[in-house]
Amino acid sequence: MNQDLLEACALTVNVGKFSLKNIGFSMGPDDYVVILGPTGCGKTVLLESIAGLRLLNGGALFLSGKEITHLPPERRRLGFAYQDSLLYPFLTVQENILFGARARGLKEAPEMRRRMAYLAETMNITHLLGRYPRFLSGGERQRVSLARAILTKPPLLLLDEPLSSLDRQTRHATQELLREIHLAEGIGIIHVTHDFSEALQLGSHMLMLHNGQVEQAGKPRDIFFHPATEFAAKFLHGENLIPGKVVGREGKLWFEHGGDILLGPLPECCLPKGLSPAGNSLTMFIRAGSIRLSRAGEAPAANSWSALISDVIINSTHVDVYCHGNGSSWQSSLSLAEWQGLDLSRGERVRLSVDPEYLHVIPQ
Amino acid sequence: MNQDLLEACALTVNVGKFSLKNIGFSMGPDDYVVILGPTGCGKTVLLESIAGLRLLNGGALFLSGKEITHLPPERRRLGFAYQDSLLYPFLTVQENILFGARARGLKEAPEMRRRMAYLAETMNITHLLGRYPRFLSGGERQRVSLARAILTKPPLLLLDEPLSSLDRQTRHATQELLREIHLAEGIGIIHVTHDFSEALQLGSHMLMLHNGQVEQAGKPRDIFFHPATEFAAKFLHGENLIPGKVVGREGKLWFEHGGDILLGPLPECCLPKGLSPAGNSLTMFIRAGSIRLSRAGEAPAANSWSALISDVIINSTHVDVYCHGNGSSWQSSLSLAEWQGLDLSRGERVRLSVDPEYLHVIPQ
Amino acid sequence: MLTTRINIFQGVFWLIFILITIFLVVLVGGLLFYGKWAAFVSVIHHPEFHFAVVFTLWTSLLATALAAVVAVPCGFILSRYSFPGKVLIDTLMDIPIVLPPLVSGIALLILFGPVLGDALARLGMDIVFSTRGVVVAQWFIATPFAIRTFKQAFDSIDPRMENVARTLGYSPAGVFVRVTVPLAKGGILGGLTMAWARALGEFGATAMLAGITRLKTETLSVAIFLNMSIGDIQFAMATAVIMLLVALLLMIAFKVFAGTGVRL
Amino acid sequence: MLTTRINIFQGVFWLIFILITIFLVVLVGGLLFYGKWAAFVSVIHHPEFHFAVVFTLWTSLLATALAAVVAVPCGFILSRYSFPGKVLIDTLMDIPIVLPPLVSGIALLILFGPVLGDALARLGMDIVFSTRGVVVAQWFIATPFAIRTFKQAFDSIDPRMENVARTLGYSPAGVFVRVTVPLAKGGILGGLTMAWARALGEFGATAMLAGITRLKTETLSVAIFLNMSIGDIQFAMATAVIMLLVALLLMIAFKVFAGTGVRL
Amino acid sequence: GKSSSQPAGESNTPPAQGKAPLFAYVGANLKDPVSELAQVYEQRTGVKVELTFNNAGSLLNQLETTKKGDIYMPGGMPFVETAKQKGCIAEMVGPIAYHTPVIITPKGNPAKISKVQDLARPGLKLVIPDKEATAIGKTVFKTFDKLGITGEIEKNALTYVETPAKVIATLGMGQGDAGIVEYSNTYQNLDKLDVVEIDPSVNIVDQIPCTMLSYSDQQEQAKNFLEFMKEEGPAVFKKYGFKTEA
Ligand SMILES: Nc1ncnc2c1ncn2[C@@H]1O[C@H](COP(=O)(O)OP(=O)(O)OP(=O)(O)O)[C@@H](O)[C@H]1O
Ligand SMILES: Nc1ncnc2c1ncn2[C@@H]1O[C@H](COP(=O)(O)OP(=O)(O)OP(=O)(O)O)[C@@H](O)[C@H]1O
Ligand SMILES: [Mg+2]
Ligand SMILES: [Mg+2]
Repeated sequence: MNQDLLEACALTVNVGKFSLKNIGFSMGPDDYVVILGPTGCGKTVLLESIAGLRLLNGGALFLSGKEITHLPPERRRLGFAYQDSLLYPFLTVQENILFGARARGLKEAPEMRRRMAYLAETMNITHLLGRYPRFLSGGERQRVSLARAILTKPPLLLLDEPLSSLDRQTRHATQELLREIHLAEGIGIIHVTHDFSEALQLGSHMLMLHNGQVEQAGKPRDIFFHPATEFAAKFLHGENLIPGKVVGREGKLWFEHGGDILLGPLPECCLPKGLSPAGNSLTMFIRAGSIRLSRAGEAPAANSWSALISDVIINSTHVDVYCHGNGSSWQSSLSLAEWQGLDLSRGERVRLSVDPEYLHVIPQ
Repeated sequence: MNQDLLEACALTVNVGKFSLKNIGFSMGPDDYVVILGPTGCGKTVLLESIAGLRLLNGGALFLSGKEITHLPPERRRLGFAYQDSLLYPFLTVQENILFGARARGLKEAPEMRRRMAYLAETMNITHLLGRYPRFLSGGERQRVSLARAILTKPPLLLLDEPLSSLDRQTRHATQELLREIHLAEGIGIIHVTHDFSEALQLGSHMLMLHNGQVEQAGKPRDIFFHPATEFAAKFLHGENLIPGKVVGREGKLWFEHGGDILLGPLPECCLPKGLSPAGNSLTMFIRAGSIRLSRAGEAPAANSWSALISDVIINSTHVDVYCHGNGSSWQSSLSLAEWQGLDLSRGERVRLSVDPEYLHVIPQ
Repeated sequence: MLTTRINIFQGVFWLIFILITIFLVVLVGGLLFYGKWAAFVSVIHHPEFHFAVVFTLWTSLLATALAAVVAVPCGFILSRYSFPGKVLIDTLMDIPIVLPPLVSGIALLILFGPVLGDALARLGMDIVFSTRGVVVAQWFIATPFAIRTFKQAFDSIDPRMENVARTLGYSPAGVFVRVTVPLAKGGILGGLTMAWARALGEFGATAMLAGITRLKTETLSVAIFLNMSIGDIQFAMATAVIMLLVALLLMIAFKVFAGTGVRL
Repeated sequence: MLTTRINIFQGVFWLIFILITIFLVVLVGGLLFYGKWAAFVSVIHHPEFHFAVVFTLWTSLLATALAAVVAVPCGFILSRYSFPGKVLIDTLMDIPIVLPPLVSGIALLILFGPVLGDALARLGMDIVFSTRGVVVAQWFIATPFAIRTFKQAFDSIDPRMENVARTLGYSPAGVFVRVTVPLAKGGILGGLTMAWARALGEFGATAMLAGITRLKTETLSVAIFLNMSIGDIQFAMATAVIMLLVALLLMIAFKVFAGTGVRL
Repeated sequence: GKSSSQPAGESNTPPAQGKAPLFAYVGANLKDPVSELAQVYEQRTGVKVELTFNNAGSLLNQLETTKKGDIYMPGGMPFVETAKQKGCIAEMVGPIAYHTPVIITPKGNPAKISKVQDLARPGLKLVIPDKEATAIGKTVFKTFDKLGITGEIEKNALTYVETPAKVIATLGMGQGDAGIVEYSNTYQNLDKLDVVEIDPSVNIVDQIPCTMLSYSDQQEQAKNFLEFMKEEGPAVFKKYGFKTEA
């Protein structure tokens, strides 16, 4: 059995009126855990608790199999970066980055110097090394704070929205850096983010928090395409959430919406577990990218229905088409080229279709 | 002529070694200006200068036709929110929000109370009104800071990354609120952001800064699809930047890449202005969503070439396909459904094509 | 700090803290023990004592208020502006701390006597040997403590906090009252306490500038001195202890009321 | 503040600032003017003066160092921990400010005489009427100023700054030295200056606890007092002015060196 | 001698309203008798006498600096001499009373001191008022000089203090075997201390004078007060434990 890097058992933490309740998860050294959740759901508190900066009111923490529940933060040696960068104003950028090395008496060690130079280069802050933090912009500060947490190669990194004030390009470079640190140096990472693509691109494992509790945990892709609850689906910006119920026909299960639309047959995996679905009021979850849009002329087929285009929003990477049909709103995402090929515009009638593979049913 | 809300003429501001140089732009009350640029390019400094918080070293500012260059900030009455929320620790959330009303002696005015309640409701901070800022999470703080800036309906709002620490859902609601305030109340907004989709969805006008100067200004969509410089193209995450040159054939202009690929004919609008393009080394810019991908079997046509799939990344809204062909890397974005329909996988040969309409040439 | 376990570092800190607390308790205990009950009773019934209590309270409070009036702008300017010779002026403001009160008294006496005396007399504002002199002397001694503390409090404010208020419509004065002062509240209250305490215990400069005239310029400190001078140590100590208790009571009330004792 | 134009608010602040500066300059000028040149020369050549300068410097510096040793933990604990009776202890630590130095001296005399005297004598650590007494008295008077200022400096630190250092591998002691103290630097230096200045000017408690034995426990303040008592005001003023100049010089040097005068 | 001012007998005239008060600098240890005398004087003449107390040297500094006030009454002649040299004194009466050095010991006199020569006994711990800064110190050291025991006394000196009152406080705190104070200082503390008087044949006593300042702008009234002090002073001083004859 591969040993867990971090195991959190039933963590409970009270902060004022808020409390984290019964958080449990475990991760190996090759896991990159992303934590997602609405603001105020307890993400920062959770990271602080893991780092040892908050006293637990219950539960236990194990690092590489050793209990660290009562270990002070400096003996856990986890890398940690707060949401706001909190640089030391009395130290230059370089000294800030080397601050962790200094704790171990390695401030002058050549390997630390080399690593600092490498990190600064990658994050494009080499020209700032001699400056004091008050002369930095928000994004510059955030990168310095990240470099400071990473420098001494801690076994586990706890990062609270480390990329939130970076522009796309810098963010991309920093993501690459994180991925490399994770893969090449075998450092486990827990990364709080609000950005879905960040979560999808970086995370090997995802924890979704809600009101201080784990709402859903699993692979990011699984959660994105198979949210377990309506909250999760909505939170993940599930574009199409359609009420209806599941009916059995010809030995298979189908999803019925408004009497007119019958989607299916539903694959086993896309049904909520432990729940006899037939007859219950349920919600069908379809990502906008999974709904195919074609000209109205095409022949009606299974899992397809007709609708009117109500709005079109052209984004940088894709086009969002909003339609109205069968008493519901539908959203479909197309690539620019595809949209161009269809040559449609607002008000026209179209045919929407979905592959049963992309259907996902969640309890209401 | 519709009067400008804000006109900035040749602003110059020196901050330590950094300086904003010669920034000029103007906006009407129905403009929503987004400012984009890499970290440290001077976005915050620009907003501070407009708000009157930094002395100009040169240039002039006009608000609704009146010069405000030398007006102190409190007489400009622009709404302003810093990147980090900077709430007053000695005031509750409610008092923080009402702080601007208090300046005008309107703290108890029913319309301010009503507006505060409305803002708090929309931003989902009603339950926090009685708390002190130190008991808030990062995102909660950011929303309070935004509400504080908006409360008194200033003619112009200056927002520095106001949505950066919000989750998708909250961000969406807050975006809606900003849009509504902008449209219904006729408040001009200048909004610094790192998020392209935010820029595209909200902005009617965009200013891209680079090293303290305006790199490009215009409609967000124009800039996204027709960046004027290679820096802009790269910064906007232009997926395909292909070196080559423009050649004239049959009275039309074509773009030639590596001898094998000839794209065109190029429409007038997509060529760099004031530059005789023929023969020069130029860069072709094609967004990933504009490159169509089809199975290799299809017949070769104009503006199409063949390539091998090297990588596939499935995102929440779309699929990124990386290909290799004709000595270059190509990236194409497809909707999930489209990708599903093609039934391709890594290593397979495909045909890439692009509509000449989406071609855009920039100087190298 | 977060760990429940007390480590060596915290242990040493607590040890010193507890030792000092015990030291002070024993010290006050010694004063109380040394004093005789009879002396306390007679002090409390003495009309001179009543006068001194009331007189000391109002002069020291007035002096503290005046000190604040001066210290707020001085602390603010020393904190926010740079100008040539700043270090010099900054240090100049420490003078009343450095000078032995006696010398401060002489310096004030020179200033308000030979130098400004006539002008002030014409205005009917005699300071030398008057109750005004008491306030001036206490003010002079207390002010630098307030300046130093206020400056430090203003120093620790993020100027962007003030910027935000400007954009919300506050004039510089409004910002100062609504933002700067509340943000510096802890420091300001601390400085005021310190200044008041110092004014209360002040003796040397007061005696020099205002003289020690019974029932006119007699503060508690002066009363203690006088009783000591005629060898009536019992009476002096009793006065001191009562003064101490009153001061402590007032300070505790002030702290509880103003919420500085409780760390927010 | 950002506007170049000076408005009323800033005007009033600057006015007060400038008035006070002028006031202090005139005051010091008065002292200088009042003294006679001959007195300065004779003071400077006086061996007793030489002794007093050296003696005062080392005792006051030692007292300040000891004050810091006590004030750092006390300020830190008052700033970071909550416990029942905190306001009480917080106020207890202000006692030496409130008490007239004379009374402080008596209290110390009681403590180190009848109460602890024998024990200390057995340890060969006599405090009463010894040079040690001078240091103790100065320390006692200076410490509360340091405690108050340090507490305020510690108060204004974001505890998350310290948290980050913990995760970077610093023990609580390491965090304190590497993060808390540097962050509180401005306040600590200010407090030290204040404590030192106070120790320098201290007279009453020193005279009581250590006596005023010439060439043994004679600080500059004592020398000034003695000369004043004889009525030799020239000599006293000359001593005071020289002491003042030396103190100002040292403080300016300290501020420039430690960089507190310059706002970062 | 008799001055040209109104005789003290005029004291039964009704209180004259609106007369400017006299301002007097008085040695702090003379507080009680002088306060009473001032009160009596005010009752008699209607002229208020404002008293400011401090040690004699500080008073001299004050009056010299401000060049104000009418009466200076330090605890000893040396200050009057200094003040005269500086031209501050216009007229002097007295002695009103005497400053007589006495030896005090803790209750029970554990060191068995019976005469001033005993203070030279090796190993004694003495608390002595400073010989330059205090009047009493000055005079008692003249006595020591006369007896030739100054060296031994200085060896025995535990500490010097700046007022006689502090000698009492110090002894009261259990420090030292004997001290020198002024006779009147013992008045409040007889329950705690024993007094050993110095043989008048060797003791040198100081006079307590009352002087009028040359700055006085009410010379007549001030002279009147001086007369009053001369007449009534000794009795009141005696009441407060001062010696009124050498
Ligand atoms: N007080 C200052 N003194 C000197 N240089 C400064 C100061 N403040 C900012 N700078 C520099 O000015 C440049 C612009 O800063 P600014 O804060 O405007 O960047 P920004 O565009 O807001 O970046 P970000 O997106 O990271 O917030 C940066 O390079 C920064 O290092
Ligand atoms: N010191 C505190 N005292 C009381 N409540 C607190 C404190 N700190 C945070 N909270 C509350 O605890 C909850 C969780 O806070 P936390 O900072 O962990 O949120 P978060 O998930 O990090 O949110 P965000 O994405 O906005 O940063 C919030 O509702 C917040 O209001
Ligand atoms: Mg957070
Ligand atoms: Mg910024």
